[in-house]
Amino acid sequence: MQKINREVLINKANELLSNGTINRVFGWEKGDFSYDVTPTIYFTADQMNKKFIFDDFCGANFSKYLVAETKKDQNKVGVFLKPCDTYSFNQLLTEHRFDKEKVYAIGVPCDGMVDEKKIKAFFGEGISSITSEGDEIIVDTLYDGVKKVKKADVLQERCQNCKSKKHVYYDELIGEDGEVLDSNRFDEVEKLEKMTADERFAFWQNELSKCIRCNACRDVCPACTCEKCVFNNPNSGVENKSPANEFEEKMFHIIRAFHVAGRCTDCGECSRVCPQGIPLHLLNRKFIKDINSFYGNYQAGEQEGSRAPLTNYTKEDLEPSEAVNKGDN
Amino acid sequence: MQRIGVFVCWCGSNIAGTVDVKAVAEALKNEPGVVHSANYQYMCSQAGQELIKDAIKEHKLTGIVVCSCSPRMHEGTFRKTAEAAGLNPYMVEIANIREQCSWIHKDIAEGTEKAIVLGRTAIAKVNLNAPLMAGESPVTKRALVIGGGIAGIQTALDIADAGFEVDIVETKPTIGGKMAQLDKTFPTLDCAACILTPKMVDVAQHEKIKIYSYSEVVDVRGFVGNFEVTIKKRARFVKEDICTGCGLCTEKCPQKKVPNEFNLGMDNRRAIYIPFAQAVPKVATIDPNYCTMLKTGKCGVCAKVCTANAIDYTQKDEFIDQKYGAIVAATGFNPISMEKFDEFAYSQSKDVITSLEFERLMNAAGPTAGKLVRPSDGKHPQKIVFVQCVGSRCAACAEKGKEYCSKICCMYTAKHAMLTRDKYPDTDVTVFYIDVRTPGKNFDEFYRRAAEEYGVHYIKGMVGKISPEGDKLMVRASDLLANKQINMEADLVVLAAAIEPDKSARPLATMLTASMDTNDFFTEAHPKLRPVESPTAGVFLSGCCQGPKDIPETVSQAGAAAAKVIGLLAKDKLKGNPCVAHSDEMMCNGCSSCEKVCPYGAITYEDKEFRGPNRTTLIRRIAKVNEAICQGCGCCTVACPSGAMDLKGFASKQIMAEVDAICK
Amino acid sequence: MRKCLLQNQNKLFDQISSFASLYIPVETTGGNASFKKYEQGMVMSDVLKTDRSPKDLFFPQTENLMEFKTSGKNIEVIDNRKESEDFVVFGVRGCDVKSFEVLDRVFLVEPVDTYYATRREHGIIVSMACGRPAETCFCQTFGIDASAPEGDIVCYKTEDALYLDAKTEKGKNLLSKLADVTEESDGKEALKQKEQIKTVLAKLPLANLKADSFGKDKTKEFFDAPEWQILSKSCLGCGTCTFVCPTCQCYDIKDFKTKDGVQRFRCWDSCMYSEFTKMSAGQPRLTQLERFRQRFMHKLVYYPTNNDGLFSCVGCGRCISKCPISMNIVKVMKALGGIDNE
Amino acid sequence: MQVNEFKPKIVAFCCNWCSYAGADLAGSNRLAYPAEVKVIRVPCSCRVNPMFILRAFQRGADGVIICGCHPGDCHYTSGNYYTRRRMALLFSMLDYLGIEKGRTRVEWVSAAEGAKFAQTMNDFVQTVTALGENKRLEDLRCKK
Amino acid sequence: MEKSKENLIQDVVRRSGVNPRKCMKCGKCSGTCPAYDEMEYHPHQFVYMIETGDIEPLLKSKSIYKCLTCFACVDRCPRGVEPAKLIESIRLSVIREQGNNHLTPQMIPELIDEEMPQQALVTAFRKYTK
Repeated sequence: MQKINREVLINKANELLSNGTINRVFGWEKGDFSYDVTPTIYFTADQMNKKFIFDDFCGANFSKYLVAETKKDQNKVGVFLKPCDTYSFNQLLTEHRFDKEKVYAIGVPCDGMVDEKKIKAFFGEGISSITSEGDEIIVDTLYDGVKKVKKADVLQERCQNCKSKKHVYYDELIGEDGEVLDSNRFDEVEKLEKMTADERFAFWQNELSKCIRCNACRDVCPACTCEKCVFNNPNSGVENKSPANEFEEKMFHIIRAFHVAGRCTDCGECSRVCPQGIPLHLLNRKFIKDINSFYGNYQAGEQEGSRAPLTNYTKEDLEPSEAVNKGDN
Repeated sequence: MQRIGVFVCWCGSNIAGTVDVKAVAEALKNEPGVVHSANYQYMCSQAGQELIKDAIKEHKLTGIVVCSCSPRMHEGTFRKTAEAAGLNPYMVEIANIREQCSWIHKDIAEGTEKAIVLGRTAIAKVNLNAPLMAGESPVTKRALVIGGGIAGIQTALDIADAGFEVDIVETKPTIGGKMAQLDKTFPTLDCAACILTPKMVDVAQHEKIKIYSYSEVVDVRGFVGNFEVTIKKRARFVKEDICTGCGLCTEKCPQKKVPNEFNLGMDNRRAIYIPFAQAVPKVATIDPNYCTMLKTGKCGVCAKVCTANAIDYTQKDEFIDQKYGAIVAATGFNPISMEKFDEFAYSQSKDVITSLEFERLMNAAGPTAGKLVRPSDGKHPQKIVFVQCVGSRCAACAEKGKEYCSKICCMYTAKHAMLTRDKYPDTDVTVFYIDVRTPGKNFDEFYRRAAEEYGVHYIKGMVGKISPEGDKLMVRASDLLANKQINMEADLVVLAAAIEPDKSARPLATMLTASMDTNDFFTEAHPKLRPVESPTAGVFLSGCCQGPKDIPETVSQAGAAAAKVIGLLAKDKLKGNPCVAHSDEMMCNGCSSCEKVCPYGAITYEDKEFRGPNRTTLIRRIAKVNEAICQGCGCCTVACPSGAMDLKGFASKQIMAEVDAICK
Repeated sequence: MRKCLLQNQNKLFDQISSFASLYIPVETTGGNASFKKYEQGMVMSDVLKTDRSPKDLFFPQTENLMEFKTSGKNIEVIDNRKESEDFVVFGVRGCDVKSFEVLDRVFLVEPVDTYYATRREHGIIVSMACGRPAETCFCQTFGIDASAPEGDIVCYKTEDALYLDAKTEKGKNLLSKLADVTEESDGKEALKQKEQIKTVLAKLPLANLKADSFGKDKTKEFFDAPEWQILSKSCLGCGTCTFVCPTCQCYDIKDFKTKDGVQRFRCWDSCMYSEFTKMSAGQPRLTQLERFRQRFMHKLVYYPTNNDGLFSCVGCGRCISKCPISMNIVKVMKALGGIDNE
Repeated sequence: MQVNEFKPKIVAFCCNWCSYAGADLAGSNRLAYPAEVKVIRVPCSCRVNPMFILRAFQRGADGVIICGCHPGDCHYTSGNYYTRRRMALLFSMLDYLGIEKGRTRVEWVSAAEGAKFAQTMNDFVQTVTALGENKRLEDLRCKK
Repeated sequence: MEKSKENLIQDVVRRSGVNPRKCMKCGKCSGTCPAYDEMEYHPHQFVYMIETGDIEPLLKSKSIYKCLTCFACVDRCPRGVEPAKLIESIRLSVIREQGNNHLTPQMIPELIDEEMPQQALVTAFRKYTK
C-alpha cells in the first residue's frame, strides 16, 4: 500500500491545480513549533512545497471555510478532508450552506491527531520538537531531554473516541476508506448522568465558570455558520459579549448546544479550541446521546439531506417528563 | 415611544368583586408608555367602547390595553373599537383579569396584585407592538375537482350551479367512478346507472364545467385563492373534439383480448374502447399497451373505419397549466387486493369473487348481461356464501388488511343477498358476519327485510377457510351462537373486501401539502367542525378520500365541500391573518430548518443578491414566507437557529417582554 | 532581600491575606492555572503562564459602572463604586508585569479611567522570575528580562525558598509587614537562579525574533502589505487572542435591564469581532482581513506610534498556545518581516 | 417578625387554541389555582423558544410550564409534536446540568379540560414550592 | 381461592403474551380450527372465558390436549389475538402441576403404529409432558 504522506497530497493537489480542476486548495501550513499548524489556502504547488504539512497536528477542519470561500468566485476550491471532516461537510451541504459543485473534496486518511496540551501535561512547558515514530511520540524538551510517550495516550479526546474512519463524502479518496467505529464516546456523559443533580450542578458550575466567552467554540464550530449569531444580535434578546455572571455562562452554552442539537456531527472542535479547557463536547454529546435513545440512532452529516431530529417527529415520541425521568431507572 | 391607554373593566362584579379595579387602573398609570388609565363597569358595552374611542382620540393613543375578560371573548370586539377610532386593530392587547384572575381567586389583595401584573404584562407587550396589515390576495374564480366519481360530480355541479368555473380531472377515460360500476343502490334499490348517468350528462353539458378525462394532476403550486396546477392530459390517440362516440372502431378493432377493467377483468374489450355505453365524455380511447398499431406500426383499422377521422396515432401527452382558487380532492376508493387472503382461496378459484365483481355480474350491462352465473363454468350457483369484513377491522397485519371498518359492506352485502334471493328464489344465500352495522336511515329495516322477507341466512361467525373441492367450494366457519363449526358447500363465495383510498391520493396530498392519516385518508381540518376542509387552506375534501362513506353521505359531503368552495370563490380578495412568520433576510442562512417544520409548506427559498463588504456582491439562499399560506403557528421561529424567523404579533421580543413583566 | 523557606510559604500567604486580599496562581486542570483569591491551604502553582493574565484583577472582564433606578417615571442615578481595599497579586511573570505599563498608558492618561486607577493604586504586584521559560516565550523581543522582572516586589523561587526583593515603596511597605515569616538574606541563591534563567532564555526558539522593523510610524510600510490577505484567511474572528492577551484593553459599555432599573457595565470587547465598535454606520472594518490587521498593527505600529515606541505586546506567548487555528503575532511578524519558516 | 412564606413565580405558556381556552374554562368553572401562575398566550406551544424558558428563569421565575393541545390535536396539525421533541431534549439537558427537573414541565391540556388545567397548576405550584427558590438558574441582577 | 384463580389467569395471560381483550368475537379462529369437532371448548371460547375469568372448566377440559398447535387461528385472527398460544399456556399450567403429565413413556407402545411418524412422538412429549 502506498504510504500517504505529504508528498502524495502535494502531488495530487498539483495535478488538480495544473489540470484546471481547481484553482486553489485548502491545506495545512506548518508553524514555528511542531504543533502550531494553521489552516491556509494554497494557489500553487510551489507554495505547498514550502509550507504544506500533513502530520499528527493537522486537526483543523476546513469545511466551515467553504461557506465563505465558495461564494467568492466561480472557480472550484480543493479541500483535504479527514473522515470526521466529511461529516461536517455533508451537514453543511444538507443545510445548503455551499454548493458542492464548487468544491473538489479529497478524502485523506487519519489515524488520530495528537493533543499538544496532553504532551505538555506529561512533560511540562518547554517543548522543542515533537516527532512521531510508529505508535510512539518522541518529544524533545528544553529541560528534560528526549522523552517518549505512546501516541494513544496523547491523542486528542475526540480521536481517542473516534466515531468513524469512513469518509461520507469525497470526490476522490486518497488511501483506503475506513469503517464507522464503535466508540466509547458516551461514557463520560453516562458518568455524569449517574451523578446526583447536585454533583452535576457543581461539575458544570465549575467548568462553565471558566468560560471567558471568547467565542472560539462557536466560531470554530462547523454547525455554527449563522449569518448573524443570536448572541451578536441585539434584537434577539440574548445578545451579550461577556458572561456577566453564572447565569449568562450557562445560558450561552445551553443555547449554543441546543442550536446545534441534531446538527452537531460531534467533531470535537469546540473542546479542542477552548482556551480554558472546558469539556464542551460533553454538552453536545448529551444531545446526541438523548437523540439516539429517544428517537433512534441519528448521526448528523452521515447522509446528505437527512432530516434532523428536531425538524422531525413521530406521533409516538416520548413525553418530556419521560425524557427527564429516563435516567432515574 | 408608545402612548398607551389602559382600560380596566369591572365586568359588573365579575371582576370588581375580587379585584380592586380602581387600584389596578391607578397602578398601571405609572407603567412605561402609559398616558391614560381608566376603569368602567362594562368596557364591552356601547358606552364602554365609546369611552375607549374617545380616549384614543383625546390622548392620541398609539396602543391600548384592555384589562377584562379572556381575549378569546372580546379581543375581536376591542380590535374593532380601536379600528373605528382610527387605531390599527393589532395595537390592542387584552389582559385577562377575569377568567385567569378574578374568577379563580377569592382574596382581593391577591387578585388585585395579580391583575396589576397581568396588566403590566400586556402593557409591556403593547410597547413593542407594531401596526399590522392583513395581506390581501386576489381569488381566481375557478375550482378544480380532482376525481370524477359521484363525489367529484356532485361537488362540480354544485359549484358550477353557483356560477363558478369548475374543472374536473379524472384519470379514467370517463367520469362516473365506482358508482358507474354498481348495479343497484341500497337501501332503495334504485339502479345506480339510472340515477348517476343523468348527473354525468349534466356535467358534460354544463357550460361552467370542463372535464379533463384520462388526465392527472402532476404539479400544484401557489396557495389558497391562487393555486397553479399542471394537468397532464394523457394521449388517448383519438381527437376528443371530433370523435362522435359512434363506437364503430371498438367493434372493428382486431385486438380483442384486452381485459376489461370496467368489468374487473371478467370479460374482454378491444384495444380501442369506450368504457361503457353512457361514458362521459363519450369518446374512444386507444390503449397503448395493446394497440398493434402503436406497438408495431402495423394495423390502423380504427383509423380506416373512423368516418370522422378522429384517430391520431401521433398524439402526445399534453400539459395544461391552469389557475384555480380552490381545489377539491375527490379521489375516492378501491377495494383492497384479495391476493393476500389465501384462506379465502380468491386466487385459487374463479368462483370466489369480490363484492364489486358481484355487482358487475348482477348488472344488466355487465359481462353476463345481468345473469348470475359462476365465472368458472357459467352455471347458475345454487348456494352462495357472502363473507363480511374481509380485510376490514383487521388490526393484526397492516400488510393484509385495514384496521378500520369499511362502513358500506354490511349494507351492500344485504343488498346483494336480497337481490339474489329476489331474482333467483331457488338460491340458498348465507351471510357470515361479525356484526351487522346499519346506522342509517332505513338501513336496519333493509337488513331485516333481507333476513325476514327474503330468507337470507345470517350466521354470526367468521369464515376460517375456503377450499375448492371439485367444482364446489368448501366453506368452513364457526357459528358462534350455535357454538358449532360449519362445513358447508358453496357454489359461489362473495367477499366483502375492505376499501382503501385510491393510490393516487398520497402523491396528490404531497403536492397539495395536505395532511393524511396513516391509512392514507385525507385529514380534515377538524374532525367535527370542519369535516370537509383540509388543514391546508383552499383544499377541500369530498367523498371516500376522507374516509369510507356510502353514496348519500358522499353526496352530502360533496355538497358541503362545494358550499365551502363557493364561499371562498365568492370573495374577490382574501384577507390573510397578519400574525404570520417573517424572515429577516439579512440573518437567514437558507438552511431549510424552517421549511422542514412548516405544516403548510408556506416557506420557499430563493437565491438573492446581497451587497457584500467592500463593494462585492454575494448570492445567498434565503427563506421567503408566503403570507397567504402561513397560519402563524410560529414553529419555524424556534427551528431557525439564527433567529431570522420571527412571528408578527407574537414576536420573540414581545414574548420576552411579557416574561420580564411577569417575573419582575 | 528577604527569604521565605518554601515550608513557610503558606504562612506567608496567610499573613498577607490577613490584611489584604491575596491572589495567587492556582492549578485548575493538568498544566493549567489561573489567579484565584487565596484561601487557607491553597497551593501556588508553578505553571509558567496562567490561562488568563493578571490583567483581569485590574481590568476585569465585566465591571459595573453605575446603576439607574426607576420608580414610576423617575430615574435615580446610583454610583456603585466602593472605596477599594488593598490587594496583593503574587507570582506575576515579567511579561505580565510589563503589560501594566501598556495598560497604564491607556487608562491613566486623561481622561483617567478611575475604575482602573483605583485598582492600580491599591494593587501590589509581586512578580516572579521565570524559572522555566517555555518555547512560546518571546518577551526578549520586546526588551523584557524574564530573569529580572519589574514589580513592587520581585520574587525568585529556588528549590527550597522564595527570595523577595522590594522595588517600590508599596513593596517595601508590604515586605515590612511580613518580617515574622521571612528572614534577611544575601540573595546569592536568587542571583544564581537569575543567571541560570539567562542561559535558558538565550536558547529559546524565538530568542532571535526581532521587532526592529516594526514600531513608531511604520503604518505606511505595513498597512497595505499583501501578506495580510493570506494571514487573515484562516482567522475565525473569535476573541481568544484578545481575551488571553495581557495588554488588550478594548471594552464595550452596555446596559442591562434589571428588575427596577438599568445596570450600566463594561465588558471586554475584541477588535476581531464583527460587532466591534459598531456605530450608526455599522462596523468600519468590514472583513476579517481588516479586523485582523487592526489587532496586529495596533500592537506593533499604532500603539508604539502613540506611546514613544513602546510595543503593546509583551511576548507572553498566550496567543500562540491558545489560538484555535494557531495563527499568532509571531507568525505575523515573521511573515511581514519576510522571514520564512523554510 | 413574621416569616414570609415562599411563593414561587410561575410562567405558563399556553397555546391559544387548547390550553389557553382550558385555562379560561377553569376560570369559568371557578376552579382555583394559585395566583403565582401567570399565563402567556402563544399561538401554539411550538412558538415557545427554549430562550424564553431560560429568560423566565433569568428574570426570576421559579418554574416554567408549557401547555399545548394534546398530541394529534394541534390546531396547526403538528406543532406540539415539535414542542414535545424540543422540550424533551431541553429538559433532559437542564437536568444534565443539575437544574432541578421539577421546575420545567410540559402538559397537554385541551380546551375542555378546565379541571385538568387547575389541577395541573396546583400540582406544579406545589412541586415548585417544595423545590424552593430557583437558585441554579438565577441572575441576581434581575432581583435588584 | 379467588386470589389464586386470578393469579392463575394472570400467569396464563402473561406466559402466552395474549391480550384477550383484543378479541372482537368474530369466530374466525373457530371457523378455521381443524380440531374443532374434537373440542368441548373452542378457540374463541378459550379467549372469551379467559377474558371473563372462567378458567376452571378449561383446566379440566380435554380440549386443551386437542389443540394441534397448527397455528391456523394465530395466522388468521384479524386482531392478532393468537388463541393457540393461549391454549398452550393453559395446558402448560395444567401439566406443570405435579403428576399431571398427559403423556408418559409407558403409554407409548400402545400408541405406536405404522403410520405414526417419529417426529409426532417427540413433539407430543414436548407438548404434553413437564
